[in-house]
Amino acid sequence: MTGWLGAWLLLCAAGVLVTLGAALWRVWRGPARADRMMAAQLVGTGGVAVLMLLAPAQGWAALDVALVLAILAALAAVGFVKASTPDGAGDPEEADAPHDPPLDPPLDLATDSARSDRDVA
Amino acid sequence: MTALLPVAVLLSSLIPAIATFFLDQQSYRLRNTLSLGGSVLKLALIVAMLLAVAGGAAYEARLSLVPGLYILLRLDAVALLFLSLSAVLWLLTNVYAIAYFGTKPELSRFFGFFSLCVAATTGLAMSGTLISFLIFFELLTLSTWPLVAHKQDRPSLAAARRYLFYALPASAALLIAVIWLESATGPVVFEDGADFGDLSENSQRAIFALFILGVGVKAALVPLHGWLPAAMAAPAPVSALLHAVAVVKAGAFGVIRVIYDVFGPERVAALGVGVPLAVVASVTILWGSIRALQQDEIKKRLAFSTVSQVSYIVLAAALASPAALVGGLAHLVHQGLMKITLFFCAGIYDERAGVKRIDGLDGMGRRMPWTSVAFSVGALGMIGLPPLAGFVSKLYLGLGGLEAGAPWVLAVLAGSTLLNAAYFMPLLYRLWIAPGADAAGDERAPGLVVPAAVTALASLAVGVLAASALSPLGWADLIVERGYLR
Amino acid sequence: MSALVFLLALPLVAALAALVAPRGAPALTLISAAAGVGAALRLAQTVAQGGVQEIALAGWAPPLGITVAADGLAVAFLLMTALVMLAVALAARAELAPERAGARVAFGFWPIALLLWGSLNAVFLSRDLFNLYVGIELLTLAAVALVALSGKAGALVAAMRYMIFALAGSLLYLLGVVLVYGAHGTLDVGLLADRTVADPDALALALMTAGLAAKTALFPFHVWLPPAHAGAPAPASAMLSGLVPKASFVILIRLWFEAMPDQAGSGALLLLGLMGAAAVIWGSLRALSQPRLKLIVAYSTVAQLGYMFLIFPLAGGDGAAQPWAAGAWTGGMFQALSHGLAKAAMFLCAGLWIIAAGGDRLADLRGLARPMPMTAMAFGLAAVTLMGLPPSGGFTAKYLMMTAAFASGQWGWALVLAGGGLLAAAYLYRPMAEVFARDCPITPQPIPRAWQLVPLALAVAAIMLGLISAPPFDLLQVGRPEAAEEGL
Amino acid sequence: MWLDLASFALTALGLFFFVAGTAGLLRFPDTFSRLHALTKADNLGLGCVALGVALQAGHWTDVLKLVLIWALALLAAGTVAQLVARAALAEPRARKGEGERP
Amino acid sequence: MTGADPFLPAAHAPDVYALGGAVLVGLGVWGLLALRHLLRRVVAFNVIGSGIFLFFGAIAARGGGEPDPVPQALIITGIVVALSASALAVTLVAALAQRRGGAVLPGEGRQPPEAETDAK
Amino acid sequence: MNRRLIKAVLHRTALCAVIWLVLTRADPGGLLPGAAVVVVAVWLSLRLLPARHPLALWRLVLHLPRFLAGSITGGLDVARRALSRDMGLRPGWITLRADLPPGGRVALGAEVSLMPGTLAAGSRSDGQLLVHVLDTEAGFDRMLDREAQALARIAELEPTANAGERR
Amino acid sequence: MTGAAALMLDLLLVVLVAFAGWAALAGRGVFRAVVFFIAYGLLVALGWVRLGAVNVALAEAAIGAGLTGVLLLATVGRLERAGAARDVPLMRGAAAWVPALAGLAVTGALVWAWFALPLPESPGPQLAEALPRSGVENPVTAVLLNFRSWDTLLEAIVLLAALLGVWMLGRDGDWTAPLGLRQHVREGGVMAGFGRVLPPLGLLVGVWLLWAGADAPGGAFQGGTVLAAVIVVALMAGVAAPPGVDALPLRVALVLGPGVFLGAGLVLAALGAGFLTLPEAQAKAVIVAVETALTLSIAVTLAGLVLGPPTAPNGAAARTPDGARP
Repeated sequence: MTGWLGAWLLLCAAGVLVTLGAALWRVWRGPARADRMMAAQLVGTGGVAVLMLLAPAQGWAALDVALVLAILAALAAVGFVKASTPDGAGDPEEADAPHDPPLDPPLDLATDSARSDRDVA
Repeated sequence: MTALLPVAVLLSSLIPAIATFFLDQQSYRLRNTLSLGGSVLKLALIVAMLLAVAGGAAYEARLSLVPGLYILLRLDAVALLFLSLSAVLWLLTNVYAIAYFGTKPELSRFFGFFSLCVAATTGLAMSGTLISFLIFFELLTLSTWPLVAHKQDRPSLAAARRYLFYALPASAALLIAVIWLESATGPVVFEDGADFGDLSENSQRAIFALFILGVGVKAALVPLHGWLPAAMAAPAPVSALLHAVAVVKAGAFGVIRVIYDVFGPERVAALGVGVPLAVVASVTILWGSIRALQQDEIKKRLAFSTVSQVSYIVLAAALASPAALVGGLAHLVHQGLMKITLFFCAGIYDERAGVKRIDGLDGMGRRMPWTSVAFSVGALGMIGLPPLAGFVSKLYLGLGGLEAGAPWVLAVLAGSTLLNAAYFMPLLYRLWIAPGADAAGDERAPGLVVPAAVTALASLAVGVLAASALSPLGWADLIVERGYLR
Repeated sequence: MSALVFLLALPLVAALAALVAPRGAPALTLISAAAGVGAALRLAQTVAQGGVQEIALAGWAPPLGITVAADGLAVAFLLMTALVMLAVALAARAELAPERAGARVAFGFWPIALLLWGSLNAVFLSRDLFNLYVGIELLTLAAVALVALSGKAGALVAAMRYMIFALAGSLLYLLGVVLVYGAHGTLDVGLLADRTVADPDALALALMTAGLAAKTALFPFHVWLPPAHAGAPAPASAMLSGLVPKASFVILIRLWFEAMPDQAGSGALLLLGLMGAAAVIWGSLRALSQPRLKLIVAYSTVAQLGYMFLIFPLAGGDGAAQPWAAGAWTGGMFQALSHGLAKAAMFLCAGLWIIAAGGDRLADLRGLARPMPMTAMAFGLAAVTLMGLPPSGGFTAKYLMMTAAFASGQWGWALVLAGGGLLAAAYLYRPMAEVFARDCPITPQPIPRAWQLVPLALAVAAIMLGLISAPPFDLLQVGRPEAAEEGL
Repeated sequence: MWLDLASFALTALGLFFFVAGTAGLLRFPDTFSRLHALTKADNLGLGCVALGVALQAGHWTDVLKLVLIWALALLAAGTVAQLVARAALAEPRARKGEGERP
Repeated sequence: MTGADPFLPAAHAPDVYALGGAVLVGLGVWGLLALRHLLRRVVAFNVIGSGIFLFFGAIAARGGGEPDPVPQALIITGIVVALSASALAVTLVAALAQRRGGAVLPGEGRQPPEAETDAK
Repeated sequence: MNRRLIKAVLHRTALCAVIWLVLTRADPGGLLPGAAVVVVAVWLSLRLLPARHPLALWRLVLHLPRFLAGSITGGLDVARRALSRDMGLRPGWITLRADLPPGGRVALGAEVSLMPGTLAAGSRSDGQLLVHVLDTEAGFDRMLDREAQALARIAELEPTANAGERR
Repeated sequence: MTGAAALMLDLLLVVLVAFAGWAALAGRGVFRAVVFFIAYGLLVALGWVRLGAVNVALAEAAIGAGLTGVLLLATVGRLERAGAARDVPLMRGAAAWVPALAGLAVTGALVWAWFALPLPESPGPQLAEALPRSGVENPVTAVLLNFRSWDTLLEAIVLLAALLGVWMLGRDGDWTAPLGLRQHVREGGVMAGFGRVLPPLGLLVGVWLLWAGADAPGGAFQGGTVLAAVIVVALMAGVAAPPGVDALPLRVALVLGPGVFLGAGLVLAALGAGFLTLPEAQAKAVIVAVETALTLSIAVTLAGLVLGPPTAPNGAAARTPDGARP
């Protein structure tokens, strides 16, 4: 590997970091919880990418960290989905959506205010 | 052996105390045996020691705590005097108390603390160092409190609270005084007195004031006396204990120790703190008498009388003249004997005739002659009728006043005597002369009457036989000659 | 195996066993506590004769490894802790039996209590600042669990508040540890004593001290303590109040007197002393106005802990070389030890009274001295210690500290000590007066004598600490830093 | 050298996809559309990066490790997208198609 | 280069991360004092903790060469300890909320009431 | 032991072994523990995903390029839309009938989510896959059907296989 | 040029970390705070890699980015069901300055300290000299399981204490119930599918981390955390039912690690080597045995911490607060 590539990989990692910054902005903005959660997911994917980019320049052990991040990537999202069901132990797929798209609000799902995360007026 | 005996004296009341706590309420006999056995044993031990000391033996026991802090039990003549007094009176009070309470509840607690109280007094008497004195002094405070509260009715509890309210700050003052002093001088051993080193005079005065504050509450010096009359809510044996055996005596004894064994009379004089103390004592003497005059309850009147009488001892100590001190030391015993007689009798009137107030005494002399005679002996002694005990004390005190160049003491004594007469004579009048009411009353309680008779006799004897070397006066004389005012 | 290692491992092994076999836990705890007392006595003997016992754990000397050392201070606290644990084990057998306390508490109390004991032993013995951090974290978590044990909303609030303070304290301490490592490359107390002083040392010490003060509930960080200690079941309260604050206090001693005595400026020492004095006064005043016995006793802990901090101005910094320092320092330790015993006794008394009378409002306690004289006696004796009256351990503590206060010319602290004793008498008088009242409006649940003996034994031990104070005094001198000539 | 150039190109492409995905995340008007952006572009970007880095790997297992990581990321992404989308159905704010500040 | 090789941090990294750690600790302290919702306080604890760890990590990486392993080990221990504490703390918060209906300590401000519709 | 099970065991063992080797950099010292953990992992995977449905591994391999291509176009599609001024979004929902075993439906959902313009949101109780599309008029439904069939082939699905639902 | 790029990267990362940390604290809404904290954990893990502390990065990735997230999100859910998820407004007015000033002061002090810290003699040489005798090549593992094993033992016990504490927060009536909420999923759904695919992979990775720890980054805590995450996912996906507190296997699994650790230490002490002192010849074997047991216990304990106390299946009780609202 030549020197310029090392620098490029670092730059590239910095670039990915910039996109992660944008993702953080989405976490801030929301508005839906799903938006925030998915943006955090992006931070995870981006993190894996950054670690990959660091690997050639700095040591392949970074891949190990990337691997751990990858295998646990879905963990938080699963937790989120669980927690957002009415009893905190369910699965959104258990609640059936109506048949015809576009879908109207599914009937037996929680109401607006219960999920509101704009907590303070 | 020399270390063992003082410890044995201490344990002779400490062990019954602790054992009694664990006794069942119902085991009267065992409890009484323990209590009486302890007091008899103690008296025997003390007599043995007296004889040995007279033969020149010295007793000393030491328990080391942390460095600089040890308990030293040592027998000097003053200690023996106080010790003997309290041992004799304890025995009598024990007999009296057993008869007084009969089979009332909560007696394990009472006799436990009672013995503990005596143990503390014993330790206090034998304390050879300031810190030992402090420790037993505090122990005395603690063990007295449950006794004052014994009846657990509202006045008793209030009295007990009041007692602590006075006693604990006094303890704190004493503690500060002791530690302040010892941090500058090292441990103070009574026999040697303290070496004040470079402690400034004002510090010394402050320490002296703190000491007097500390022991003055127990000695019921005005204005620290408020707890004592209130404590009359307690049963008669407790009153006897407070006024004669232990507490106020401990205070007076403490004043003597502070003046003669810690500071030394010369230093007290040099610091100029003796006269103010004497003045306070005089005020107490008069004020106590005046207040006694105003009381309608027998025990209240007796209590204020104690306030007044104990200050004789304080006054004697403060004057720092040999004769006064002889009188003071003798009064320590005299007052104890007389006052305990009076309280025993007051208790009998209450217990056997239901009489608490002075106006209930009308005609009682005929119905309860033994008691009334004893009471009269005590009262007359208090007034200072020659040749009774009180007269001897006052005589020496007056001489001491002259000796110390404080003739005003005579005026105080005269005033006090008049007042004494003023508050005791009406009682005697009612007992013997006033037409009797129909109040019931009998003396079929030898456990109560005999102790009263004995103490009355004793107080008679110490006055009449004052010239004897074995009398308290002779003893006091010996103490002063031998040890104090070197 | 040395008694030292035995004391480190015993509670932890017992805790694990108690977790696997909950049915045997009470007996196991009892046996372990008894064995712990024995081992502590043995260790005390060894230390008294042979001096400080030091072991490099895992066979690696610092800075690589961790050292544990039994000096007099450690052994004294180990022994006190084992005694309290023994009493707690006895008391809890009765009070936290499943049919009385429920399956949850009956299961959880034992391993948690044992872990708490294990963490205390670890803290008392450890010479490594980070190891001490792990130790007090273990302590904190176990203590929080004990506070929350009853499961009532109030207890949970108290546990939460405690946890916030404790965690904040841990983090501050940890930050200080990090700085120490950064400046010196070692965390060993012994090596730090010989370090070359660095600029951030003062900051590190300040951070660690602030953190530990929060954990020790030093005024003004004390607000968490009373509800936390008052809300737990009595055996738990006994440990929380009697033992837990001592751990962080011991670390403070290690820091200020052993690792970094050079950083102890007079201003800082004065500040610590003032906070201690404020704790004495404020804690006592608050105790005076509490409606419930356990709250009174808990506020009393705030006050009593305050005394211990007076040793910083009395024996710290330059003063450590003075002749009075030995007395002051040892006095502080006596205070900690006798408070541990007495306070545990008081909480155990309170527990028995609560069982007997169904509550601990002062009015509930009315007249309980008659049916339960031994408990009343135990409370009274414990009160004597807390008031600092002779011949108790509390008196010895006060005597030593006051002597140092006068000897060093800082008589203000003596006034605090004396005043604190009076205030203690005042606030302890209230429950005592109720207990000793004549009438007992209720028919109390009968309490077996054997149960009552437990707090009595603890209270007597607190008294004996004063009566037989020479051996503990000598023991405490073993390995004491700056061994000045013995007191006055 | 060619390997390096290929690495450069692939990683650059990967970065491009990340940027694109992020643009979608920022610009797309509703929650579900934004979910599209994330699942697709970012994982593709990750794949490109993995490939580009793999060309530099010194050990064959590192190459496979990169593939494994990518595969795991895909598994996670596929699962998470479905789960979150489904959960979002229950969330009115997402269903309303609420976009940027109204 | 093999994967087992520990790699060396850049020369500037300790400074950068130490300052970052300092900022995080400050932020966390602010949060701990300013925030009232208990769960957010737990978050603040964690921010302080990781700030301290970063600072420590920077200390380990000072002086060039391989980072000092001792702080790394201590940090791992610290992270696990912090996780334990956090787990207990959040469970406590949840238990408290269940029993009292709020996640704020009494006397420290009030949570705004939930909307009416929440009353299921 | 039927053939299907043996096949599954072999497949999974191979996969796990490769993963282990990759993770350990084929360190010989890791072979022994590796063998043990692979056995446990395979056992676990058989417990969790019993080999009820045969998997045609070669078809899966053949499917891979298609999937990759779809994934790349998916990425490009998003990139195009995200970076163009007019994003051309007509978002909406469609449902997709898929005669797949539940595991297959999940896999289809995951795959669909990586394909251009479609995002699955799980299935309904009637077995229909719920799919969000970026453009309701772009004919995604036909593409999805093709994918579903491809997956069905991989699963070697007989028409009646739907009856074999797991518990 | 590489240096400049690296500096840029590091600065950017630190800014992002700080932003995420700030947002997790300052942003309104509990949920938002939690999500920011998850992102924060991910970014911090990157920071550890940049600092050359891969061992720490692994731990942070597994804990900070993985388990903590689930834990906090689950807590948000619980709070919502208890009606306690509403955020509390920050204080306003003059008092609001106190926390800000305190924070600034701390930061300032630390910045000062950073530049004032001397560079002490590092224990590096001593460590390098001791490392060959430690039984492992990864110096971090050597510190954790040999040089400072007492720390590590206590730490394993800290986890246990936390779990006991968590259990004590359950309700009395729920004591015999299984740990945590009773999970239910759509059979054959996405979540169930994921929960069935992940565990074998997670097992491989977890065990690999444990195995690798001896010579390369990794170790018992990292491996145990990954395994814990796997257990949590499997339970959440309804693949297996959580046990109750009284399940003996559970309790044995919990104490196995600390038990083996302590036992090894005591046996060594009994053999005369000294408490926890590993003889050079047996060091590796003992470390591997201890680490293996620890990994299992850590996995189970961490999973237990995330699951929470025993909770009775009937969710209704959990949903309504039983106490009076303040």
